[in-house]
Amino acid sequence: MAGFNKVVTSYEDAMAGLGDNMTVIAGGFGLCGIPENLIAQIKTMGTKGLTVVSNNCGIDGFGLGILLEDRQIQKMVASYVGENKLFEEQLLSGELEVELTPQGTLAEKMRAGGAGIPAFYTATGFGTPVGDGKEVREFNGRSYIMEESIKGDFAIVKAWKADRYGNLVYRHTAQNFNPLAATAGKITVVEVEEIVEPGELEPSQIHTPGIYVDRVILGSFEKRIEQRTVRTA
Amino acid sequence: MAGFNKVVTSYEDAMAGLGDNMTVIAGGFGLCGIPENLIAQIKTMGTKGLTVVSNNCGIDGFGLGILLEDRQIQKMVASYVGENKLFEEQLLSGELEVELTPQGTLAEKMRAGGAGIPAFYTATGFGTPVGDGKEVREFNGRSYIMEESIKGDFAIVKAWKADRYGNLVYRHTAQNFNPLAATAGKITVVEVEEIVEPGELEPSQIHTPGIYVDRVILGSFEKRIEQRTVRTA
Amino acid sequence: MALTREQLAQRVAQELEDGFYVNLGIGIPTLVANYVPDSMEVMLQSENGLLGMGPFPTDEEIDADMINAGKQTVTAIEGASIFSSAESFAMIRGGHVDLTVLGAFEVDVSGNIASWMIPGKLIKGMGGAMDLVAGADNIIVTMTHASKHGESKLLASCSLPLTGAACIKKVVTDLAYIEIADGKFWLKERAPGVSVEEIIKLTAGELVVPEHVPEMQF
Amino acid sequence: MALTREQLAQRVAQELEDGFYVNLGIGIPTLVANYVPDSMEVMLQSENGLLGMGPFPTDEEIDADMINAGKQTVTAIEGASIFSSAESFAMIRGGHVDLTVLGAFEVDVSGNIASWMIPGKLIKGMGGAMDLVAGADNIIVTMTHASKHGESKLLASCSLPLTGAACIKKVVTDLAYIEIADGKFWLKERAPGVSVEEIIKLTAGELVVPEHVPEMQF
Repeated sequence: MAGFNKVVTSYEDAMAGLGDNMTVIAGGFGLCGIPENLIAQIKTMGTKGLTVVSNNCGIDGFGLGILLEDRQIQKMVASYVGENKLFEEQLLSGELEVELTPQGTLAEKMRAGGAGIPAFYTATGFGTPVGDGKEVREFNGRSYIMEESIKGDFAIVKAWKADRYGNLVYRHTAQNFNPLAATAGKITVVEVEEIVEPGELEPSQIHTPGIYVDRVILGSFEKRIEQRTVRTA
Repeated sequence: MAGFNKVVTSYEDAMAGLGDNMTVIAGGFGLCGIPENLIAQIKTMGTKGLTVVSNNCGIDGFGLGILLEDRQIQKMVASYVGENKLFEEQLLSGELEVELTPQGTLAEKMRAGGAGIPAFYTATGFGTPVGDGKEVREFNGRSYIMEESIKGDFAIVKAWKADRYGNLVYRHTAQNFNPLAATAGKITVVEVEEIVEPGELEPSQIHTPGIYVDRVILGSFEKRIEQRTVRTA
Repeated sequence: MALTREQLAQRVAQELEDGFYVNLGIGIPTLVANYVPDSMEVMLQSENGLLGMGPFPTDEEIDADMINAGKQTVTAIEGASIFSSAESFAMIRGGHVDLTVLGAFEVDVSGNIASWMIPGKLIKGMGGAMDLVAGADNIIVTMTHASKHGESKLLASCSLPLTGAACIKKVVTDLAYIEIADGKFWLKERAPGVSVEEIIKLTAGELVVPEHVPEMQF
Repeated sequence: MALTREQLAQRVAQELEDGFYVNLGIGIPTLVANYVPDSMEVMLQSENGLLGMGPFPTDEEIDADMINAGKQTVTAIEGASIFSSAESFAMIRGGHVDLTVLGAFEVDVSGNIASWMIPGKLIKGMGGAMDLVAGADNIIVTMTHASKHGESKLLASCSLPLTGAACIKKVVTDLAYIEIADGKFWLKERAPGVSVEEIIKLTAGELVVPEHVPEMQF
């Protein structure tokens, strides 16, 4: 009964099938909850012409930032890309295209993509450059713009724990975009800190039901901190 | 610091402000996870002309069915209303209006109502009576209809546990429509089986964050079973 | 001989594959769960918010907070997850369920299905059926081939209000297994002992009949 | 004297109410958290998915999986909840947050705000700002009244690309507290020691000045 054993044991297997010019949706916020080893595997594979959908694009030398080094990303869909010199260079030189999307709209586009909703209306961005060229419609006297959903050929996700069914739980604010990305990939690959026995995860406490997940791999994580801020005890 | 103490101690206080001709969104699926005491309180109050949005309308003598006895419901928005003689009578006599809505569309309308999304597109109902009079639009060669969101003057919700902040967890499949209803009420009232100390609910395991909740009341529940089915051990 | 309800479920179960997520409608579809081969693992989705539906509970296990979409008390299997109705229909609408099995009043050569409303009779509602047929790529309709009065349920065009348009590709009736493509019914298998002539007689929509129509194997 | 950053935060904090859910933007808005009156309970929302943000962690408490929208390590208070970005913006877009405080480059008499993009300079992105201004009913913009070069940031019409249209009603600058209504700025308070003339001089959009303009109280 191989049925629901989604665990793979190599990063090659985890990302098998990823090809040039595909769309990859990635979970994470800043460097928090990013699928760092799956990103590294994409670098190893050398896949080119990628459209990457993620709230941010990592930093120089870590996270999605490393995919800029060999110009693997052709287009980035993100809400904020401010932390990356290489990004800036490639954007200014025209090598990289960027589609800035408000953070809430980006999250909802991923959710809608996974949920079979091709488009929705939001007030976010109406009257701003984000609304340019988009359909405007009034509901109850207020103007909204139509936003279309996003789907990926692959979704890459970082979770805390998984079972072999692909059921996932996330840890603290490392949840962020991960459960949304997980629903929106034709192939959804998840790396986790721990693979638990079936039945260990309480059914009503699972963040991402396994139906969305195709492959699970056990990883080890650097978890780099972007803004280390402390108080004195 | 009364700030986030949302606990009320009487059902009068819990439903204070409910008036004639208001819209009430109710959680529950069949008789599972219904806010049975809040419904009973609406019966006691005698509020009339209500629009009730709920997947079902209870049964004769229990759940939302009891609001039919004194003709308190003017319009029902539901996906399935098959278990209720009184409902049938009032529907046939024209006393009761019903707007049948596909179950998934109903769930999404509530979520959208709470999430500031005035409308979305779905393939559900296209080419059927549900699509009549609704805008049709094509995305990627497929036809979808536009569905508008739903908001209520009140949302009535049944949860398992709450803390004084209004953070909620649901038990098993009694979750169903409850977290969606909770987001879509101008005033959201929740009855629970247990009120726990702040901090007892693990932050990342909360189903409904307290920001959606206005009032919490401790109840005791009959939890009637509609279709008791067993196997022999 | 026309298939029994149990045989219908058995034939439908042959369409299951290892690792499938499956939504079974009320009635005959529910019986399919009894015929999952031992060599296979499938997970049943119940649209009220349960993935990994298990058998009915024992008297001791019964719990009012644990029901399926038919409002029956159920259990959850190991590996199950429980979620809201919005999440449940995100799965369904988003096409994540591998197979949906449901009953119908009528199906036609265009793949339209009517299953929820008979004008003049009391309307109970569509429940989740419209979402299920709109969301699934792989749907099996299972029903009797004709009504009690001998009227075909496989039509050139559905006469009743639709549940979904152009969405049905496979029908298992008590007489035949039929596929729908290019605006026609395609006869693929006949029930054991049922003649091709009988199937032709009871199929109102255009039916393509190959030279050899194999019997269903059980 | 123009207000310091700390004083700006202090003045904004006067708009807090007991039981408010508040989203504080990066920069001066973040400082508002330091001036919540002891008599009051407010809950801070961080749009990466945390409701009930607490103080920065100690060295021992630091956790890479626990950050705020500014990507700083934080803690959670008792009563906090943690959720996905979709849920977080459902709260924001749905108008459930009681007060949003954010910075800006420009605000105009129509309540437009520009805060995310200066053409010709590198564009970093709007992050959650567009959702925050679209979703909140109650927004306070806090910024300096004029640029370093003495150019007013309170305009007849924003010159920079907008973050949101017709959404700002309250502005706290280092010189004044101003409300926006009926296509005008309304001067409500002045910073201690700042003259009405100075505020008039540095306000480019139409400013309604009452006979008596009280000083801010701290």
